[in-house]
Amino acid sequence: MNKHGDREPLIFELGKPGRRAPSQMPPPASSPLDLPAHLKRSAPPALPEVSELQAVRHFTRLSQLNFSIDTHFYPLGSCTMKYNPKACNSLAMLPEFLGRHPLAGEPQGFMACMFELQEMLRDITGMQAVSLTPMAGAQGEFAGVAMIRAYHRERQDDARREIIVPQAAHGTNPATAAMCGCTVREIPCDASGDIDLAALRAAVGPHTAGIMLTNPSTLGVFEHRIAEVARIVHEAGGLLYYDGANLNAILGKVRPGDMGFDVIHMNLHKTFSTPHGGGGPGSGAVGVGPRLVPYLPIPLVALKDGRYRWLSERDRPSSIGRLSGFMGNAGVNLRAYVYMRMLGREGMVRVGEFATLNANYLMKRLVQIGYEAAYPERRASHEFIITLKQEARRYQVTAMDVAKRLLDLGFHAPTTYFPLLVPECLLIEPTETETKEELDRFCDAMGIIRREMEQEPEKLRSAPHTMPVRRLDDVRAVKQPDLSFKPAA
Amino acid sequence: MNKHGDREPLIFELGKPGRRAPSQMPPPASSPLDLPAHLKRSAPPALPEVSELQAVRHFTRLSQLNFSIDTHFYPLGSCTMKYNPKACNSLAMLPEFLGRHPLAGEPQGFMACMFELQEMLRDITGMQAVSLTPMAGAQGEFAGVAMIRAYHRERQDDARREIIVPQAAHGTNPATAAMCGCTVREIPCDASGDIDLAALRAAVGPHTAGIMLTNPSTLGVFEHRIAEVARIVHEAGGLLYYDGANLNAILGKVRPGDMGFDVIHMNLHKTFSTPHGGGGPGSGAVGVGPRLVPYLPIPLVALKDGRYRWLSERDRPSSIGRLSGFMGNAGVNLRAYVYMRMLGREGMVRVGEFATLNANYLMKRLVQIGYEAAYPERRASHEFIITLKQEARRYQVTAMDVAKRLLDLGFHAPTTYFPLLVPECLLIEPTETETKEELDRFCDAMGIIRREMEQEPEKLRSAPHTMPVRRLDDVRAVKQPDLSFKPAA
Amino acid sequence: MPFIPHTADDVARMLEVIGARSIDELFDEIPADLKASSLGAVPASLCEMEVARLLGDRAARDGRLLNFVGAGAYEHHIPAPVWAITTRGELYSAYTPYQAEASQGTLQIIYEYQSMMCALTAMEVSNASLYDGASALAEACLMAVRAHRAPEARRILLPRSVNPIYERVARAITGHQGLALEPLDYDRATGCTTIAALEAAAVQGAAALVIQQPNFFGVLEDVDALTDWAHAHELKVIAVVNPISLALLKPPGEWGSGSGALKGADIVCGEGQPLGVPLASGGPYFGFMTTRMQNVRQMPGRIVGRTVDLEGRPGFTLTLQAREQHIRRSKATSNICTNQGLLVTAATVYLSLLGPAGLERVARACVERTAELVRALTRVPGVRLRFAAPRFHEAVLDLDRPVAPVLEALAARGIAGGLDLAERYPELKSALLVCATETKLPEDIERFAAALADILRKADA
Amino acid sequence: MPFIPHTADDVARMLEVIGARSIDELFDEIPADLKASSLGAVPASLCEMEVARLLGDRAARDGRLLNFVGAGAYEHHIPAPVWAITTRGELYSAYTPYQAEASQGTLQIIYEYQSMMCALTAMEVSNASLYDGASALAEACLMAVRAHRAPEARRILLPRSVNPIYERVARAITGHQGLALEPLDYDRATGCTTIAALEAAAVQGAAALVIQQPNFFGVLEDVDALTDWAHAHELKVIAVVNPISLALLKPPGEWGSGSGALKGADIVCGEGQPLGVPLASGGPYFGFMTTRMQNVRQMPGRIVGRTVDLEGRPGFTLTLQAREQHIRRSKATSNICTNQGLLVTAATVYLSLLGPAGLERVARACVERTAELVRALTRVPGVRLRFAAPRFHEAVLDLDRPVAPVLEALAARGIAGGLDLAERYPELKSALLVCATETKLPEDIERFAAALADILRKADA
Ligand SMILES: Cc1ncc(COP(=O)(O)O)c(C=O)c1O
Ligand SMILES: Cc1ncc(COP(=O)(O)O)c(C=O)c1O
Repeated sequence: MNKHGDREPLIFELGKPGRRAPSQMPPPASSPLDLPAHLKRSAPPALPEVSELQAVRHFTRLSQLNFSIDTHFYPLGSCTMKYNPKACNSLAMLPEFLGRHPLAGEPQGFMACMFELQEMLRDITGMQAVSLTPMAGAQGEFAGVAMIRAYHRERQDDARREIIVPQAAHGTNPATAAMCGCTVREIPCDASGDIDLAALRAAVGPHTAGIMLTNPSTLGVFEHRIAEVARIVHEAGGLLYYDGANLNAILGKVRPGDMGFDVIHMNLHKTFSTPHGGGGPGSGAVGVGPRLVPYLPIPLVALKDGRYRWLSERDRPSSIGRLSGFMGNAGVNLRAYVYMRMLGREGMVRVGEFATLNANYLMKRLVQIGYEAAYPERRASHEFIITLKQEARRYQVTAMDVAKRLLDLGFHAPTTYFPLLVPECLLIEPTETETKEELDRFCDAMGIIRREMEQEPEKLRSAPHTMPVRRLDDVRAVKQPDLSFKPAA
Repeated sequence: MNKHGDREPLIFELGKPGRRAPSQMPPPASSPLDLPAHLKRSAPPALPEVSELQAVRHFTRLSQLNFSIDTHFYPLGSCTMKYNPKACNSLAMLPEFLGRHPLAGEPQGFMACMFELQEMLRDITGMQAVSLTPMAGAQGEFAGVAMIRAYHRERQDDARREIIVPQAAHGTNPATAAMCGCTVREIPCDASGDIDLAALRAAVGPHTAGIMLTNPSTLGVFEHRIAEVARIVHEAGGLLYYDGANLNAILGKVRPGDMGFDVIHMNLHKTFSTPHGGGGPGSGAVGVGPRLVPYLPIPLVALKDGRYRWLSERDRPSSIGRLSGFMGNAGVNLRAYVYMRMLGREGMVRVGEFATLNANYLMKRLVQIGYEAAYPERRASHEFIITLKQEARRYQVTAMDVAKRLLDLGFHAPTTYFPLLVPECLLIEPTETETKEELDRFCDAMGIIRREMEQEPEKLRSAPHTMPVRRLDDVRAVKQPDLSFKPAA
Repeated sequence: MPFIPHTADDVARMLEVIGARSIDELFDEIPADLKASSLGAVPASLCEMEVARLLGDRAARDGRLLNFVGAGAYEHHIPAPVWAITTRGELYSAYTPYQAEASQGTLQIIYEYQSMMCALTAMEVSNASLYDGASALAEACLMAVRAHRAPEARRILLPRSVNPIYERVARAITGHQGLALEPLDYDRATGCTTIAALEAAAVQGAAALVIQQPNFFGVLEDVDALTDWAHAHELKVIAVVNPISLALLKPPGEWGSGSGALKGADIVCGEGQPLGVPLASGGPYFGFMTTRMQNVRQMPGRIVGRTVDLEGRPGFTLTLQAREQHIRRSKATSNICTNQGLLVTAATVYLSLLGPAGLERVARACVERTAELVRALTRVPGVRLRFAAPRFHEAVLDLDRPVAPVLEALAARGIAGGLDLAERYPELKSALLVCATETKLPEDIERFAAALADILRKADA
Repeated sequence: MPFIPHTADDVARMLEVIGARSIDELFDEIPADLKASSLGAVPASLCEMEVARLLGDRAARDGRLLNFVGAGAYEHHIPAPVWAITTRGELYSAYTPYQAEASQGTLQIIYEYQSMMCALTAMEVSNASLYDGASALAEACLMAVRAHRAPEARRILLPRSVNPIYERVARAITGHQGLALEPLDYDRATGCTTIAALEAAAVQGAAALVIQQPNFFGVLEDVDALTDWAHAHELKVIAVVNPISLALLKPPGEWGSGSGALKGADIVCGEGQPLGVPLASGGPYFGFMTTRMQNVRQMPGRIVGRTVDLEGRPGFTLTLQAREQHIRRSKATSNICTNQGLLVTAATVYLSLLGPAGLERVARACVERTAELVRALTRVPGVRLRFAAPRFHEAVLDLDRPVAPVLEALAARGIAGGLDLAERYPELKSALLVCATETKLPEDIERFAAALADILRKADA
């Protein structure tokens, strides 16, 4: 549906046999196609057949159906939906950068950017070396855990195959451990959101490969006793993995390396503001402490005798290898580089400060309105959790209902039902690029919703009302999967 | 208002004293400003003070409030709202083109494009020479009439100061004549939309500077007896001006030069698909027959000994002079050039053919639905007129009401109340880039409106209902002019 | 068929509805002898890829110059959001907001633009744009004549320190209505227009005085004195200003010592290009114009106003259209119809991103870079500064030889070194007009100075 | 404060609400001894203008090469609308469509994308993307193992004619789960994988055979025979395909003579970059994967489905999420979360603009240009064609000397002349892999051939 009440048809439905966008067709071949018949396609693929205007209009109209940072406040927790500066995109799209084949030599200009990015990330994280190749957070995690395994293996300690993760960990943490052939042990958090140290002590042992931690945690609080956690795990022979998806919180304030972590991945598409693109691309650069340097994934950029070089298998024989066809999401890294140069040293520090200021302000205001913070006695980090368990009981409205109603009021919803251990939760991350006025408007909306809960809860349960579609039937989507358009025969 | 029911505030209202977009500020000056106090500004201008995200979000949201070719069928008569190919924009914005100062030499690559554009337009119009400098249709008209005056003046025939225009002429025609110091004589059309030849014969004389004609006329029909018109005016000593805003109709089919015209302006922003940009820029290139060549506005591009050169006052002493600071809307001309190269020779001809096919089809369908064509016995050209005079009488609904209701149904309205001589008219120009399906959808909407006229005319009179605003009070806008934001003191 | 979506089947069905056998038949009202033959000068169609290659090669051939030319078009940094927003289809491919309810985006942007231009110039109303700075001056002259009490006042006093191209354009556009543009000489020492020069001119039948600030030589005029003189002689004041400079310079609305109806300039116009519009070989740019409310009905061009809708909610619409050609036809204030809307959008985004503080930074950087440029170039033997007066971001330098060959030698080294004034000012035979904006780094200025020194030295040897 | 909108007043008021005296106080839960010192390696902030200059200079330094490298990333013309649309803020700055009702744009685009990939590959379901082609193959191997009936089947037969970088990546990603990737040699005459090579491999414990079409040498494999062999031995078939080639080549869903569950490949994957994504030094690209409905629950990555809303109107939503990490955690089909959504948008627009006819034109032009390139280069003395088999748009050439110095000499002339195979294939010591797509003009090919001839001649002299 577009805003004028018509559903936007599928691009296939707009097509017609024989219709074309001729300007997009190269000149016809001048010789017959000389390929063996049994290798050839017999019927053309059922792609849409539309004019250029139809395609442009269709996708322009579709785009308008989205909420996005450029159009709406988007406080999606753990996703750091901050402003994506336009210059990051336009400079990464300079024709010389775009036109370069990844196997065509060693472009010194581009590589200078990548090298400096490695260096800046090294500094920010307090790590010893950085690799930019992982293509998103999860692949960064994979690289990290694979390095931990390589480390233990090279020390003939390969029985260490258990990865400890806190209950509240992001799903990618346990999934990554499994992809790396590890088993996962989950440990609980205490009432204030910190790790249960007794449980941790009980969990570690000679099977412990390492622990994966997010700090500030996905509960939106800073793990006080991080030094103690590090000590426990290190003494047990395990390594510490820092899930740096939430680096926005601590940029310039604390460095994971200083906290005792051996490896970190960063989500450049969060902290360093590269686009989220409707689901990606990301970049999950990894940094490592001294123990893991040899294992970093390749390629890396080195500076030798004033020339930038790609380091490959030959240079890095212990590397866990390659995780992508070339060098990861190069263009995403370039965008992060531009962003970091614009922020500069002072700007980095301010990111953490103002992200934290916004989160604490918003938390306080929502509590004043009557919402319940999951950890009221704690500082918010860059994000915080509201739990609606009272409201759920009292008014039979869920966190999902509130989320959907927020859409009606012009706000993207916070993250819902993550972390799962907090019932009916909303994980709210305003980021540093939003104004106080915008936060106040959000509070006004949450105030309206509070009144509606009491007075007309059905309005919430049946929300949204003003979106291109009403609430969608997810159960039917699973039970009767319709995953691709099938042209009428 | 955006689509979620909030009015989008003015950018000023989003601002706050002291807020900045620091990445857009060059480094501060290192020395004090050394200017005499009486020349300096005492208080900073009241510009908005917003963050970069605020600005981006504001203008992105505002943009979504528009109808446009990229989002809607836009059959605005006499405006040729055809698809603007994206490549025209991206190629005109190549960094080398964008970065070039107009007074920095004679860039051969750019000038090659301009020269070839002159040549192509010359050929298409059947004229002898073309100047690209006029910045829109009206300025092209100015150039044309100024040349006519220069011609008469140079022949010591300066008493010829009357310009004849048909009643249905576009407003720029008489306005231009006045700007050129001419008086205007309007002549009527006959019942079939052609010029009243008797009136024309009566009008011409020794005071006649020329006649300004659009063909096909703004009534959407081709002037049958154009040869006769030319003869009458030429015999009286006047020249013929062709308003080529509607060239889309006849591209590759008839050439104004062959019809006997002495001068033509073209609206490159219509026929050659450069962007309309919410009101402009345009480009109003002029072509002239042999008599007017010496008077063309400068600069022109010439090719001499394999080098492109700007021709200036020195080369063209009889020129009517310069109409712009440099060479007109260069970037618009570049976009038109790209478009014309993509169309190519065959494509040019097809533009006229399919623009005409779409117009005649749409006219026929609307007549079938029950609407009245203003000139039912005539072929439509690239556009045609529907008159709602019956409906106005019968149902008390106006062309304006129908226009507004079309917005609700997802279509930009046709041109209304132009040409004024057809009562309650809609001037409809579908252009060649729309599909039959889109035309059919438009007919469906017009069918719905027809039913509503009969059954619930109030719905039309109070339309639109689904736009960001309801019908606006134009009278109040004039009576209590609010033309700029005044910050609260 | 580039950009034409019709299938063979569509054509057949449409012709059937129309009742025609062929598309050709639809042209049967055109006399056969007028039908065009094929278009010889139009080459065969190229696909987008081919055109992209062609244009890419041509652009590469033109290359990029280190630019020190100003003279009415100025190189400024354009923030990335400006054109990212301006080229959005909803803004790029819409037209004049005739259907206000379906054009609130464009309309609100224009209203915001008008407000910003009023703020910059300290005037009360702005139009929605004119074609460019030069033609805006022409329109301003016509407007001044219309607005002047005396119908016989058709002379415009036009100092020679005003951009000479503007003079040409104003002459071409206003001449047919019998306006006389009369040159006033500038002071040879300062490059400024003096009261003495004004006193020497005949005031009889004069409608307006044009004041350009900073003037064409980059020099600052004594705008207060000039304005007071003009008003004392019942002349309208037409200000031609660079919008970037207004972050630092007294706005035309405050020129002079008058008050009430005599406060400041009467009409302000200029070139909007510095506000986020690329140099682009000369266009599209846009002209701006502001004035006092009392003159609004004489103003050319479109104007957007804020009003309310049926439900009393605010909204925007084109207004005061009785001035315009589509209503008033031959009595209109101008023939302008299509204007430069898209560029106004760019300027509105630009000014929003810069704000008062950013614009001031840009303006100060311009002043500073130009001072550095003048220092660096006048250290080159054979180069002297021409005018001693305070300046904004341009300066006239005297070389010890003709400028044209020097500029050619600079171009061969990738430097656009300024404008040769000889053609426009016979008395300034070896004068070079240079400009440095915030875009120039110290090493750029050094590179220019070194190249110039080298060229002059080599030519001497 | 770049990108931070807070005024001093805002900060004061917010701290007051929070009840803190300073922003620093908000960090009081962080142990003091952990607080970071200043960031030495991060330079001071640059404004956008300065960064633009820096990046512009670096890009200029890298320049542009005439490109004949393929090897997994291919230069195609990208229609102008593709990135004009893809970089629209609504698509560029949205995230994973968790809130379906506020993300119908992204969701419908992905659904359309899935449909197109199914059409191209002749499969039934597609995911919403994986990271890139190489990692997609790794995921396909893991999926094949999961989907295989026998839990002990963890060996993957991986011909050496498959992109050797993919082999490296697949090894790095699947190794920890104990998958064994076993190389199969290619026929030295044709560059193809033969049934003989398959027969020589141990089938015991093998889960799947990987078939790349066209293979890394640009040569076409006998996909029917290979597929039939694999299915006959109860191996899953993983197809690695170039989506552009599918306009001409038999789609994986139709490989082999099987029917029903044995029809065609079981899993199809590959690099999506050729579909409208720029080369960009290697990324971001995207991996695609399609399969049959029966395997959907083993598929990694997000999937969009069409469903209905409360009022029964169609709408789109993420579905079958029980496969994914955020639901299933350590039991998920993959750890992937963020994918390559924006590139999928580009591909969807690309495929919409090209359509079946346009894509076929592109593919045919690739075949033709490459044939011309091979003809031109093999006319150069010292250059021979290596494999005689039918090919798509790449070819292996044997030089009469080591390739590396020749490539360097070509680069010095602005030509990226192909990939040296010596490192990856010791037996192909002086082999050069070249590629020509529709972007190459006859004069480009001539320029390459002339440069190569000249370089070889000069080295001989
Ligand atoms: C805490 C945390 N860890 C890991 C990830 C995974 O990162 P990605 O989605 O880039 O793979 C995310 C984000 O989704 C996250 O929030
Ligand atoms: C018939 C006709 N003549 C002249 C013009 C004036 O052209 P422009 O708006 O480009 O000045 C137009 C368009 O508005 C027109 O339709």
